[in-house]
Amino acid sequence: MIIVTLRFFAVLREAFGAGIVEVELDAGTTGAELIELLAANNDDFSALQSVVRLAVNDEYVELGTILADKDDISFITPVSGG
Amino acid sequence: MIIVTLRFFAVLREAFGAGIVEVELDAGTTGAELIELLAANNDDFSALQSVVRLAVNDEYVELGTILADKDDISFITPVSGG
Amino acid sequence: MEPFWIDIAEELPSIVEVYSFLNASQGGAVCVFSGITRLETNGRTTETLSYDAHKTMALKEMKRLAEVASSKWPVLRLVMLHRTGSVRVGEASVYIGVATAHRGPSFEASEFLIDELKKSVQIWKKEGFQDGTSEWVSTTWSDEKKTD
Amino acid sequence: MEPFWIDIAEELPSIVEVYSFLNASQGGAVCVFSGITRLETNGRTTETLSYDAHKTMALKEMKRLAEVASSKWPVLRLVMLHRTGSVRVGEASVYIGVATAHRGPSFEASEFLIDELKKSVQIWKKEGFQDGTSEWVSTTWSDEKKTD
Repeated sequence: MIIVTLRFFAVLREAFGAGIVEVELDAGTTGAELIELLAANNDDFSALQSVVRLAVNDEYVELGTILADKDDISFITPVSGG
Repeated sequence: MIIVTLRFFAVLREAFGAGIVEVELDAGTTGAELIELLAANNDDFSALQSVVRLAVNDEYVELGTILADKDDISFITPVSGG
Repeated sequence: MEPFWIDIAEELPSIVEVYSFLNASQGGAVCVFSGITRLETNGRTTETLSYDAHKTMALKEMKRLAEVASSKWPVLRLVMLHRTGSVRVGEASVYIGVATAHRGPSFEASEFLIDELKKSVQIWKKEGFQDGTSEWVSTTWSDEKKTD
Repeated sequence: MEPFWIDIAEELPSIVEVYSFLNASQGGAVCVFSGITRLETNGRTTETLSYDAHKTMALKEMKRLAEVASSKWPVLRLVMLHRTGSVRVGEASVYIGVATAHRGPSFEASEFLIDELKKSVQIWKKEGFQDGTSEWVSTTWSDEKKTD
């Protein structure tokens, strides 16, 4: 098992009711698998699943990336600042 | 004879040593004739004669305009504000 | 002195500080864009905009955009400052400012920076309407130029 | 309230006043251009710029330009403020600001106004160099876009 930190912002922060969550994942879990897991449990996240980008330790990564223990994972929806 | 007010700015103000001058002109004098008159007596004005625009009572006029008593005449060189 | 002043914070610095920083370039031209909470959007009356940010990623992306702008235009000084939290109608949420020697590039670089900020910087906006409702502004990752 | 604030005076209002006026539009976008006395021009070191104006004609022309800008873009509020007299390095001689609902027009209208001001508004600039010499900037009536 690995332990990773999930960071949510804006609409996703509200969807999960928290900005930072620690979760345990099976070793070898990919970004895409993590997204599927979250989407299966949260309708709001599911609605945005197709546009969410994943960042690990503040760098965008491909969804196929295999997650590692202690990864800091951010879920980035389309931005709307300014 | 008519009496008119001449207004000079920037390089022309310095050329004539004054911003406002009252002069007597023959009735029927045109803008172009006034410019010739000034150019004949002032080298700095002469050098700018070809680019000077004339305004009477704050409105640009054609050089052929016949000047009238009490006209307020401005000599406008190419601008450089900002 | 560092020619970029980039920050995300609960409060914006005063506009006087922004201009002090930019004018110290001793260049000839300063263009500052500020995004203001607008009263009316699509016929609805806004009371406040609230901003959330992924601060570390957003700051990194803003620095990257500043570097891109500096490579495209002869930037002397540059500010990119964004608020988080609640911004009432008529208040600024963002200052984008560029000092250059000549005026054209100050406009071009400022417009580039706000356009790009809206496309890629990890900040999100929630509209709070006077009728009591609120919603996160829905956007896409499209690179199309947005209009607000 | 009059949406244009146009003036020529020995002193510019504070930048805070400029923004108070523009932000009161409750639009979404404010673009402010300021022309600053530049330290270096063509390799010479400037100490001060001095401005002379035909104030009545210049104000009338600035109002005309404001009307033109308002006919081309959906301007909510607009400032055109120009100093006369001596303006030291790093100080502003002119503020051009436009508030609009969306950002594109605020940039376009501001750039239009400063471009046109430099072509037609009856104001003149004298450069005072650090070597003690000074000269009125020589320009033409050309409509070519000037670069400074």
